[in-house]
Amino acid sequence: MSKKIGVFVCHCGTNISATVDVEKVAEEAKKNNPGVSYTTTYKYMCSDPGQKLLRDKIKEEGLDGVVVAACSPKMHEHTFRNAAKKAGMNPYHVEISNLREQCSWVHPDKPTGTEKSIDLVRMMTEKTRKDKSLNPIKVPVTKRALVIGGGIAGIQAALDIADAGHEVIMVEREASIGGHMAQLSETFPTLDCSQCIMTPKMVELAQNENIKLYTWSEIESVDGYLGNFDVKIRKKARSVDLDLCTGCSSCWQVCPSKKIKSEFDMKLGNRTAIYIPFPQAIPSKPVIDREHCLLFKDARKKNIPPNDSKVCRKCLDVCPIAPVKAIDYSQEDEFITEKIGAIIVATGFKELDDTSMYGEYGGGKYQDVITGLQFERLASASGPTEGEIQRPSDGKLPEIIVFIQCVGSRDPAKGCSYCSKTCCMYTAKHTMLYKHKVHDGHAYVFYIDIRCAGKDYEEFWLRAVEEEGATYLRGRVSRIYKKGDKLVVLGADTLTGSVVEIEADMVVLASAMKAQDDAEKFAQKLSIQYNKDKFFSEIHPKLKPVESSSAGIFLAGTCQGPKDIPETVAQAGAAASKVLALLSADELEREPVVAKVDRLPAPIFSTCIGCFYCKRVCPYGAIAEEDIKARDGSVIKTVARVNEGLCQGCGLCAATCRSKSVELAGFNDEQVYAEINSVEFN
Amino acid sequence: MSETKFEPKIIAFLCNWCTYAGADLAGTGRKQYQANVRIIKLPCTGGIDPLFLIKAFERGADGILVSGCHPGDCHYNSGNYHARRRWNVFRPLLEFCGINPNRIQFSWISAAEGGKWVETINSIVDTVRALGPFEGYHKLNTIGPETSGEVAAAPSETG
Amino acid sequence: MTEETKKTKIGYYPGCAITKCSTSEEYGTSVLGVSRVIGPELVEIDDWNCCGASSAHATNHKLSTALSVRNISLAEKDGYDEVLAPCPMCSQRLIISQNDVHEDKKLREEVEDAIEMPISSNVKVSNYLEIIKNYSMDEIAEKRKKKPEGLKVASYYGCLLVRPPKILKFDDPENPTTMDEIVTAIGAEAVDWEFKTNCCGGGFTLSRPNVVVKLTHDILEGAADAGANAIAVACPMCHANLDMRQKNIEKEYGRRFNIPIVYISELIGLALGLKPKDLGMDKHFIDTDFVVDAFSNIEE
Amino acid sequence: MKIKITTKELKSDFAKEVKERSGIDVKKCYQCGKCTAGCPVAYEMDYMPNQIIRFVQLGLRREALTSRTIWLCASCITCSTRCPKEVKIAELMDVLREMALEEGVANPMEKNITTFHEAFLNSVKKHGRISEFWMLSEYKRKRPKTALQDIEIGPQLMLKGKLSLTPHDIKGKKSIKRIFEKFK
Ligand SMILES: Cc1cc2nc3c(=O)[nH]c(=O)nc-3n(C[C@H](O)[C@H](O)[C@H](O)COP(=O)(O)OP(=O)(O)OC[C@H]3O[C@@H](n4cnc5c(N)ncnc54)[C@H](O)[C@@H]3O)c2cc1C
Ligand SMILES: Cc1cc2nc3c(=O)[nH]c(=O)nc-3n(C[C@H](O)[C@H](O)[C@H](O)COP(=O)(O)OP(=O)(O)OC[C@H]3O[C@@H](n4cnc5c(N)ncnc54)[C@H](O)[C@@H]3O)c2cc1C
Ligand code: SF4
Ligand code: SF4
Ligand code: SF4
Ligand code: SF4
Ligand code: SF4
Ligand code: SF4
Ligand code: SF4
Ligand code: SF4
Repeated sequence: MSKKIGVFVCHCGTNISATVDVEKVAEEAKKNNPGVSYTTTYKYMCSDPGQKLLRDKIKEEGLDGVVVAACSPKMHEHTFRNAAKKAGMNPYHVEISNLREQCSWVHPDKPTGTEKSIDLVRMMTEKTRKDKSLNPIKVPVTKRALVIGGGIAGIQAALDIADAGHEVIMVEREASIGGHMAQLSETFPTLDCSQCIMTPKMVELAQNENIKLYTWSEIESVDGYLGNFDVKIRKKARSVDLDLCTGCSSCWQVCPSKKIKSEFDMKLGNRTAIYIPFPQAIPSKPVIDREHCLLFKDARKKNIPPNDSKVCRKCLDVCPIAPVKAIDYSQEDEFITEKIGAIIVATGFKELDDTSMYGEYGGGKYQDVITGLQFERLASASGPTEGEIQRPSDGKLPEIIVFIQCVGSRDPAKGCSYCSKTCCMYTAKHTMLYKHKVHDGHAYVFYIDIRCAGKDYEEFWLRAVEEEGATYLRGRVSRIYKKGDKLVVLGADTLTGSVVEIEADMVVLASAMKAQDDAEKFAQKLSIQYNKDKFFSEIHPKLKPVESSSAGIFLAGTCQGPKDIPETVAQAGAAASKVLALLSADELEREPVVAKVDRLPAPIFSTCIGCFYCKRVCPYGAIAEEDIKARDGSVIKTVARVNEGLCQGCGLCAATCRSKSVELAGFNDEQVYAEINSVEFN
Repeated sequence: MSETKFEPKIIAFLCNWCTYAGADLAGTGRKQYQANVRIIKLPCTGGIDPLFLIKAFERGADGILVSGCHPGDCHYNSGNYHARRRWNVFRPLLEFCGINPNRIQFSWISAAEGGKWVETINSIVDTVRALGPFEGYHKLNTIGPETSGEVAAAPSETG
Repeated sequence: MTEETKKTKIGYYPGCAITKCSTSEEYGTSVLGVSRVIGPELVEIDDWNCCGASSAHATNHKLSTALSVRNISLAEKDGYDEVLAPCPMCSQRLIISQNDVHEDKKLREEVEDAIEMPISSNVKVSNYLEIIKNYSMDEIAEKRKKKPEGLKVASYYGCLLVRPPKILKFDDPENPTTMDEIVTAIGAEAVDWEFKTNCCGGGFTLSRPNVVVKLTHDILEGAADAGANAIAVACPMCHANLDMRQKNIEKEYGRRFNIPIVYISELIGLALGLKPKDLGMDKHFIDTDFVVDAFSNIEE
Repeated sequence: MKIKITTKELKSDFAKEVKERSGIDVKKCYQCGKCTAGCPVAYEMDYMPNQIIRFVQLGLRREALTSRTIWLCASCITCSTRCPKEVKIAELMDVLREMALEEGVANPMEKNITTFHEAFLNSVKKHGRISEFWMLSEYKRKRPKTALQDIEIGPQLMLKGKLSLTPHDIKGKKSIKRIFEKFK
């Protein structure tokens, strides 16, 4: 019996109907196609009445196939399948013709667009004719979340999930959580001290019983799928036993290797070889930097196991823990596998700290030309100068300070076209912090545009100008050079049409927020997508802003793109709520788009010839070998079988199989050939 | 389309994650391009059976585009890599069948590359238009799988 | 590589300014003098013409392109695959023109028609610093006879050697170091300073001397304040502007620099023990005795 | 200055013409001012380099072509080298100068500069190479006001044997003439 198919053509207001003759499309769908028993057009198919229309007609007309000719299936395939389901139809008999993205929006000529639309509807009608009923696959959910990255985004997300009663594993690759926010002095737009609002959150996280924290650790691999990930974590050798260590600080006080540039202080201060990154670190237990530790250096040179080295060992000697010391030079990387239901990626950003590409600004060779984060450390009460704005070269208070915005951002010639979104605001903040500390000093800011479009943001930067007296000059700086102990800054003020030359004591570059150096590799490990600037991609910028392209993996914070703390925290909360929604169910329904190897009655059993090419190509190891046995237990033949839980529905196996024994549900050969055959060729 | 001017028909096999989304993006960005392409969406370019392409030619397509994610970006890790390998094997076969390889293009277009989609379509349409209609398809009848060209117009086919 | 180097024959395009009896003849004299000692062998391209310099490119792009490219085609005809144009105005014009005809097919056809020769894109045009760096650094170390004493040299590159960087592909446009390396190789002290690639006013010597006076003042001041007692150049225009304008500068700014401006080829020549006169050291406006005297110690 | 925009006015093809002649797309410039900031001659100019680009963006042909700026540009290429949007400003100045000469609107205040270029090219045209002495003579003759300027330098050059009175003609003078005729 032939299917009774209904075709619903959407106007999308006028988005479609302006350049596609929707009435004609509906009419043609019926013509020469007796299988199509009902057609109509409607203004907004996705609206409530539109969906009701679909439900009603399925029932009234007794339809067993539906084509909605509307927008991209990425928008509303789900909507319409759901509607059909409510009307008692198997949802996989609904197909979408993409008239909006593929015709009306891209082909302005109405006859052309209409003709193509007619084709697209026919293709989907024919596919629908071959559609089979499919039932969602149910998979159990591991009720445990993984949060990767312990900046403010990760911390917020982890706390939200843990507070709702679910287990969280947090993996942070540095020795402490905190990320960039821990480095900031005071934060816009309220100028509250970053440590004061950050530290309590870090402590809360450490004390939360639902959260298991792995610092100095990285993700080795992620396998499995939504609800059932297997995550392998590499615990890098810390050389300190976290269970034994009490954080008494004796070791780092005696360590003789003291002149190592502190990463936390953006190289403006020093640290020891055994160290905690900053006083409020969580956990407040040290790590040995093996590259700089004298003992490890010696061991490397002599090519002996570290424990055999006799050099230094001061930290071990002083460690009060007994009988076994908390320090262990022989520690090695450890691997742990955790079962995980959902993942939040919160790996943050990297400040453009290598300014060597800016030869015109000294290419990184002037000590007193610093980056935004370096300024944060200078201004921070816990920083290397205890909050005094001293210039790095000689400790002098800068009387004239110049800020340059958009360094490394909005500069395609240097390989970066986007706006970093935070630097207009943090530069305004810097001028204020500077004025609060150097009362007689003067701050000049070179800018191209001021982009302060948040709540109370405009008011904030105007305060910098009107109350704190910062002078804003509209123009990019072309050159910085040294003259005696001054830095001559050559800029422009395009508003007066003049060149501006300032003899400054210090220059701060508002350098760009970039994706992490390893972002690309990391994304590939997780099979998530990223944009040209290596920031991770959400599925839809407006409607799915925290969902990555891989089911069950969500994005939070600056790993997705430049943003400030308020936006980061909001996004982290959103990601957490998505994870909670997933973890609240015992079972998840998965799209039944999976492969299946045929099974036939004896004596054939299956057309599969057991070559297992499919097994070789399957990226998910979803194909197993199955013995078909006779009653007496002897093996008649060994054939392939797909594990539905693991199969992700890529179709590689089906395309590879020579005996055509595997098919991919929803995209089987019949369906694809139906589409090909239905195209009207001239 | 008018009788006088040759307008090629091109079938595009796209992966769901990258290029289909890239084509959507071209739409969202209202980027205009030539209307000669009919898209068939599959989960992954790795799932394209070479016989699909033969079938399309046999049915009268003048050109074919196969487009998926960039290397390393495949939603299924390695699908596009397999697609490329399969294509390498398949190419000589095409030439053997007398199909000008310029009638088939392979490309990588990500979900972010609406502009590249437009360029690719315009370029393949122009190329194929210059090559003229593909008339070798009747020779292919012996090669393709056994689906008759009449299916589209045969509504009695059971579902 | 020494034997090889000597055999390397490179087309020599002197350009108008540095030929005999021209304003910068000492540059040409010293370049040739030095090459006779440390190679590579330079052979003048037959019947070369003026590249048109800034006057052509500033007013007529096609004319400028044709005048420049004609010389490259001549070099190709003479069988060279590399040409040295010691004057950076010339080398820059030649390279840019070569690039332009390469990128623009129509222009290429027009120019080929005008010069009545095919255009080759195989000839590499090099500036003097590149030639020394690529062929003669070992030779300098080997054949150095005199070691200068107390000579602190600021290497001044000007605009034309390094810009536009994407086309010339020579050194760092903001902080080049090739000339400094050569200065160090002959045993003088290379002064680190800030004005290596600032503009000296170039072709405005006659038409806009006021501009030249200001720009050269800033450069001389930068060198002097960085502790240099000589400035090395590899450009006739830079040389002319810095050497001839010091009097005007004194009048305008009241500061007397009296810094000798020497061609890098002259410095190499002095280190090799060539006679100052043969290098044209007597042809400068600012007295060069100080520099010549610095080279009075025989090495080892 | 007042810029008037009506449907009739400002349908200028100036930017398009510039693009066709030089390949430079001034739309790319976002007016950051970096070109101006680094320009060694900006202090002498009547309009800043970024303003010249703005003129082209807005189709203000007269303002751009009659400016003194285009003549004062020393072709140092600092601007193009540092432009974040890779706009070739120095090369744009070349095109504008060329257009100004073609249209006969070069700013008379910078006649020294245009005359110098003229004298220079005349010498090339005549001999195939520059004859510095004769080029200088032509320049000084045409710009008598400059005659006394640098009066001490010429004789000093002569004295050092650096200024030859006899021009050097190349063999292929005809070929040079052909080039000049083709690209007038
Ligand atoms: C100079 C400057 C000043 C600023 N001032 C303000 C301000 O005043 N107000 C404001 O609202 N915003 C400000 N910001 C922005 C603010 O810093 C960010 O919005 C915020 O820090 C982003 O947090 P995050 O968690 O997304 O990223 P991050 O803070 O970068 O945290 C990411 C964490 O992930 C870890 N990680 C990275 N990769 C991996 C991996 N592969 N495996 C495991 N862990 C990993 C990192 O070690 C880090 O701990 C400023 C930014 C800068 C540069
Ligand atoms: C001209 C314009 C163009 C825009 N274009 C874009 C664009 O292209 N892209 C983009 O991303 N954004 C755009 N925006 C912004 C976008 O419109 C908003 O971000 C978005 O609509 C905000 O959604 P909302 O739900 O917060 O508020 P609203 O859309 O205002 O919804 C609030 C709802 O609450 C109801 N309501 C109010 N008070 C009460 C009450 N007391 N009790 C019960 N119900 C109540 C209202 O009736 C309304 O339905 C545009 C905005 C404007 C003004
Ligand atoms: S279904 Fe799609 S095309 Fe129709 S109104 Fe909704 S958004 Fe527009
Ligand atoms: S001395 Fe021992 S207990 Fe104290 S911080 Fe160091 S490792 Fe920990
Ligand atoms: S062994 Fe010595 S150098 Fe190494 S961390 Fe311990 S105290 Fe520091
Ligand atoms: S936020 Fe402001 S300073 Fe930062 S890149 Fe954007 S415009 Fe430039
Ligand atoms: S490729 Fe096909 S025949 Fe071979 S094992 Fe897999 S299902 Fe069986
Ligand atoms: S469709 Fe086939 S190859 Fe792809 S995941 Fe499933 S079983 Fe593996
Ligand atoms: S530097 Fe470039 S972008 Fe900036 S104003 Fe000049 S031309 Fe425009
Ligand atoms: S090329 Fe001209 S406009 Fe550009 S910086 Fe140099 S002098 Fe100024």
